[in-house]
Amino acid sequence: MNSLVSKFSTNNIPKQDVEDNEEYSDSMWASSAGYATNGLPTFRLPSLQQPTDFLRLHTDDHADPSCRIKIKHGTTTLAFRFKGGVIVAVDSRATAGSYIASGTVEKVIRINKFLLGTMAGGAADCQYWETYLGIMCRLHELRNRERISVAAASKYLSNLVYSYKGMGLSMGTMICGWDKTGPAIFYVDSDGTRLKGDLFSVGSGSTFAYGVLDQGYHWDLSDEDAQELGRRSIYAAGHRDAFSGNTINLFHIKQDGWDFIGNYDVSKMHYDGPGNIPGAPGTGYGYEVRTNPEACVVAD
Amino acid sequence: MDHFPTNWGRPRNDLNDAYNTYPLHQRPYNGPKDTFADGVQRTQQPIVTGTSVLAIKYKDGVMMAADTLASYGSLARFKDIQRLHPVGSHTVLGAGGDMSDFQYIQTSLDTLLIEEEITQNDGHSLGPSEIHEYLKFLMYGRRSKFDPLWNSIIVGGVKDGRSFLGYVDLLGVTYEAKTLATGYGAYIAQPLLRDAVEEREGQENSITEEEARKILETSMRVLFYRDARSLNKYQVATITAAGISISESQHLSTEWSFAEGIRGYGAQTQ
Amino acid sequence: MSIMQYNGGSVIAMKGKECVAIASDLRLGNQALTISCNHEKIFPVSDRVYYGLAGLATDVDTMRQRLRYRVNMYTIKEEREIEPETFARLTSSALYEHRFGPMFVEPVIAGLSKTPSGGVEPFIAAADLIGCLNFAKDFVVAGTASDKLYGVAEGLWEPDLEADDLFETISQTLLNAVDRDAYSGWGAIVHVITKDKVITRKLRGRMD
Amino acid sequence: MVRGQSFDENTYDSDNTVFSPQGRLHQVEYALEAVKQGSAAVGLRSKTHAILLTLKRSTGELSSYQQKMFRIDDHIGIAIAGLTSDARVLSNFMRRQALAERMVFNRPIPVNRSVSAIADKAQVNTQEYGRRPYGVGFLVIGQDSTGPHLYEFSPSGSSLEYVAMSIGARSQSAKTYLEKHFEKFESSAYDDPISVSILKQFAPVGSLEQLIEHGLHALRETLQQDKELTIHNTSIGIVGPAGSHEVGVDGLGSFRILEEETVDPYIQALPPKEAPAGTNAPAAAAPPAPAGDEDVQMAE
Amino acid sequence: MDILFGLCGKGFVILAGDTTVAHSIVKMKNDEDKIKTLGPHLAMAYSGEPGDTIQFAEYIERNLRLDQIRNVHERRPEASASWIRSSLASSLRSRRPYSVNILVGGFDISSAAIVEGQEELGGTPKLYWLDYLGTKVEVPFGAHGYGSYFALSLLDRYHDPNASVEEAMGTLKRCIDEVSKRLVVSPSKYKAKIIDKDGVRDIEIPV
Amino acid sequence: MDGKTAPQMRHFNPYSDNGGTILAIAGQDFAVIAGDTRQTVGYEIQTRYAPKVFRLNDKAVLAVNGFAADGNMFVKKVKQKLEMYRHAHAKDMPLRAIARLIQTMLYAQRFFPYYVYNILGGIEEDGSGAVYSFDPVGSYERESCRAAGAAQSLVQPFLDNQIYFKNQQPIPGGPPHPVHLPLSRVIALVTDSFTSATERHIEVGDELEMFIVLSRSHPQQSLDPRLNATEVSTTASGEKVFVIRRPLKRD
Repeated sequence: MNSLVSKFSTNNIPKQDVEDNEEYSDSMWASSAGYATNGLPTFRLPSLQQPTDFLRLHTDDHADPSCRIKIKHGTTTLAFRFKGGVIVAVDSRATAGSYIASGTVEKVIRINKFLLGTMAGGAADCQYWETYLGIMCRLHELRNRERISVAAASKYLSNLVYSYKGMGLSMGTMICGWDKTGPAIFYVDSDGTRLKGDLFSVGSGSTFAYGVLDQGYHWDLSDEDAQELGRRSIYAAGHRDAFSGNTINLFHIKQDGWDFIGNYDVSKMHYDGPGNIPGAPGTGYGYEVRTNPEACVVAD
Repeated sequence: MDHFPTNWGRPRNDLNDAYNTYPLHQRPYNGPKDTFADGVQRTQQPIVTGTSVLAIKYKDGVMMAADTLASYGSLARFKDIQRLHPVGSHTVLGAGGDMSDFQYIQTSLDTLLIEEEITQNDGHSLGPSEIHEYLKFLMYGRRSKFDPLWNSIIVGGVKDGRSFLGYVDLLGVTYEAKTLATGYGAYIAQPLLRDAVEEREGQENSITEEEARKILETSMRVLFYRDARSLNKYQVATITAAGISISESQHLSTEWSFAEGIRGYGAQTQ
Repeated sequence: MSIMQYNGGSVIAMKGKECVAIASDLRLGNQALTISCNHEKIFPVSDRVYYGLAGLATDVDTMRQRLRYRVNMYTIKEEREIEPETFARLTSSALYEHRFGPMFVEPVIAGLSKTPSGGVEPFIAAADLIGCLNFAKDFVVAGTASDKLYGVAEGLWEPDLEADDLFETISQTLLNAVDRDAYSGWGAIVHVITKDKVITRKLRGRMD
Repeated sequence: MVRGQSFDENTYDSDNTVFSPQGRLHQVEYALEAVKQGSAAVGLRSKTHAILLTLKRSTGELSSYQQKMFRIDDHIGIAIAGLTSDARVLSNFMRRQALAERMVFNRPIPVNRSVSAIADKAQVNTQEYGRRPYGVGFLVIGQDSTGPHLYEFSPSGSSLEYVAMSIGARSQSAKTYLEKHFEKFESSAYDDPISVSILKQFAPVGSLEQLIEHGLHALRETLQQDKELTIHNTSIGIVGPAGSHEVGVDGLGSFRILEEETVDPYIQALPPKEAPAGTNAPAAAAPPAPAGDEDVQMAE
Repeated sequence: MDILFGLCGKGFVILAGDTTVAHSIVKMKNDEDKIKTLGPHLAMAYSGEPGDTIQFAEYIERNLRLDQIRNVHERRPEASASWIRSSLASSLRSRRPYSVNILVGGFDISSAAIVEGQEELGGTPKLYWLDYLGTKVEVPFGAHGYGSYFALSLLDRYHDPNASVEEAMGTLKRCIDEVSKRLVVSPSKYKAKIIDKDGVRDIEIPV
Repeated sequence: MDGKTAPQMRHFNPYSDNGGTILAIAGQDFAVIAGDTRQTVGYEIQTRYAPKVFRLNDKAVLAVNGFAADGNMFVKKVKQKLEMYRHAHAKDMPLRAIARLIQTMLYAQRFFPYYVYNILGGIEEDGSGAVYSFDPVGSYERESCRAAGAAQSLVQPFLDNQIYFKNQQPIPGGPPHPVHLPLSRVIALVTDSFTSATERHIEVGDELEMFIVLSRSHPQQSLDPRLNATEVSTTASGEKVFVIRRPLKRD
């Protein structure tokens, strides 16, 4: 803007006194009106020598419950590859401290028809960056006239979050999909780790999920058995881990893209099981329900 | 990274992460650095401070009171500082907290007023609510830069037949109310002020100037009895449609003879 | 992580019309890990006095043993059943004995007091971990879900509920409150104490 | 070119920082011509209302009518004549100023300051080397604590307040009409603006219809012989309390644009065109309209 | 890093523990038995702070032995577990508390514990989970240490309270395999004891 | 600086907590967004009337809770962006777009977060009522009801029970639980929730401010006069927005 005009326009607040106000830049007036971004988005840092220490001081820390800013955390997620594609299963609980902030979180982020990302860690970090990844994958398609590979997409995400390493991002995700090479899973986290693999589980309930998953997993599972294994493993985590549970969301990725198999209430799984579907045991998953059904007579 | 998401993404700190698997005690910080950070002094604590300001809405407008003391720690350093400051012809500020920051605010407001009322001179003038909004913008902007103006300020005034009474502090927190008190006064005087006003729920406008003055005087006296950083000399500002008047500093009449009878307080030491 | 949250668990008691109800969840946890879903926290003192202990499970056990001892001594000495209020006072003083190294439990007491006319009067009380008693006219809560319990109970409770309605109210209150608390839940148990009998039911609560 | 074509004068055409020997800035004057190429806009102000009336043109059978009126804020609107693209830049500037005023002072920007801000901006372009004056003129209406206002802004950097004004093609005819009739709607002299602050002190609202009728009369004067005002080519902008034909106007009488069917009652109420005997005379004095009957478009 | 498992089957209870003793990054020994026999039908597996574990285990062992000598009869598992719990609980508020986590497995042979129709079992298997705070809970299966984070969900899925010894050992094997697969520094060897109506004895873990 | 040194600027904490509670419930063709008006810091009641719920346009209402200065500034900035959108597109921004806008605005402050919990309520383009809830750094989800702020843990389980019928079995053979509650019931529940929260939480009270947004498809386009509601919508043809104010306990 012209210096003379700005000097004599009414808005003459000393620059050191106001927040950097990006609203007034001309680019904000395009049809996007300022909420679409080109290139990397920018973030405001506290103007301190160690911005990361600031974040530690004020956002929630399991070691320090007095921190005010409680960021929602997601918890048990799993994905595995087998002959029939990829199974992705997640719970739906978000906790802030001991409070269950939500039981309906969508922890599978649909990047596009062939790519799914899971959410563990900071809910906002996962949502934001995986949405952003969706934009980038679409751009890749437009530029190259072919779908992005799972490897490339996950590498893109990994590079993105690695550039913020040490700043406090919290994300542990599995990028799952089907590309020219077939089904693929990549684990990507905010440390910058990126791992290709057949079977991953991420989150506080992951150990419980592994316990069931490892025992039931082999490459030649039928589609139904694989879905059941995913469902049963998330239930196991929901039951034993205080920070996982509520409902299970189950996805199956095949050659023609992902299918949403269903949403299952963990508590219903405990008492009644998934019902009359192939691969299911026909009874509830609960230990007591399984071993001693008549002792479980209860009132409502 | 462990499998507890609550631990993730925290800047690593070996004091907190007992099971840190990655033995780097201090990661190099690669973010933007402020080269001159060491050379910049920001207000990290107030130095010369003023104590409470009280204000109340009444029939004709707004009345505000503050004592004239600026303390340096526990030292009663300046005993004739005016903490009530007129801004234009409709507004008065009363400030507690760091006095040098307050003087900076005064200067910047005066500059604004010169631009607004003298340069433009077009029949538009800034009223108390505009000044309040401006201060909120200013104070919030400074807190967001970690360079706060260490004050709590009451803005009172009358414009276009409407009286306004608002608060803004170093964090940019604002609110409006019929009675306001900052600092120690929020605990000691605010209940007295609310008592006086809320008992007339729905007819606050019936408080006369005399009554308002009386309420403030009582509150100032109680504050003087109880606030060790206060002084028995105070000023009262009245802002009405007719304009602003800030009184000369006046003495509070106080009664200390009862202290004689209190053990450990007056002459009786045991 | 507060020591009061280490094992999780919550207790609530409510007054009704000539009846009281006391209920708790059934979880025993080790922080986030659930160890057992069958861990009762409510114990009878007599046919018309029950109490629940929320807090650190080891102290719940220890406290339970100490109270049983004291109640037995009282019964032997006084040759009569202990009244709920007396039991509340007894609990309070037992807790205060550990003022400077407290037992990490918060008791909730529910019972029916005998009135001079021969009728019964519902009684509930709760205390903090060093024995500050709180006699309420409506309901008392303790444990990791206490804030949630307060919110739901405040919305659902009404005075003078009959035993059936009181059962429904306390059940709904407890189940919905613990469903929002990570450290409580995994089933629940309710005791409704009426003049004639104590009705005990396990509830089918969420198991996650 | 309208101005003289002699070699001497052309010497001073190329640069706006050079005066001609006659003391003229030719580039600035040419810019004023650009305003006259645009279709007409008329503005009127009473004690209670300020209104704008514009004639929309379609650039061809295939295109829609061009937008001639812009909302700046709740209390300010503008009508333009000249280069639409220049108008967009300036109106965005005004919008930004209005937003900044609300951000910093939480008040609607005083109308005169909004206008002088763009006038200052325009003036810079008449003085600095390498710049081009804006090729657009505005009529600005607005209301603030000093009541309703009408301003004209021109590319020369001047801004003046009017009771009634017209800009654009054949605007002289409208001006002539307005000069004749302004006393009928401007019911009293505008000498004490500060005392007028609360809307209900104003004259009866009924005069809005009357004001619009005068405006339409004036606008009709700018029409070519064979054209008539229709609901498709006429739009009306208003600030001030709701008129009897209006619904859903907020209590403050915020700026609104009437178009299509909402204009209908006013057009219906307009008496048919008089015989073009005497009234046509002033129009002849106006510079001849350009051959193309369009607003000037910037080349891409 | 100790790992303990315990599970009840039809007429028996199995306790298992790893055999590693580690100091810092060194494995000091890899054939340590972390299960102590406390009586004819009672054993406990323990883990925790080195030093505390063995001291506390021997204290319990001797005292229960003394108790049996005094009273001739062995205590029922419930009573023994309760006494172990109260020892831990009173130690908790002492100057230097024991840091020991325990699984107590016992076989209750008292007449009250013989289930009608299942007299041939000779009693009821009992398993108690105790932690260093003195928390005690009776469980059908239990685990201590990092292993519990993998094994509990597995046992929820595979454990059968009516299992035969072979089936139960198969389930135990699953737990051990899972821990070997997933735990960063997993122990290589385990020892197991079975307690049934015939007493306490070692049992071979299938390879 | 080594890892053990405390963070810089320990004297100045740029945040405080101003208490209060907000709540929003979506119906089939309406949304109710409410908040109390008390503003506190610690045990001090700063004012009895500081609004936390703001009309953004005729179909969107935003409630903010947490640190008041951040909240007010955030609302102002959202309003600015909506104004820009209106300038650019000559229409109000649809609700789901506002939700995404709020996410990106919050996330832009990921490393210096706004200490605010937002709940956005209003009417979607398809005429349905919607509630979006946000955490301080912008994760969000669409829900039917949500409480946030000081008394969230008191109010939310009550709503789970009363809105979602959690833990309630429908009477065998009787009708199933309704998916959407009628407006009158929702208003009653909101009022009850705040009365309860006021009773048990010191930071809640003084006054209840309740915004109601009615979709154009709602059978009634006005509210029961006994509710004493004030209409604040700006156009006659769009969605209707009303405000209801109720006193709460002031102790």
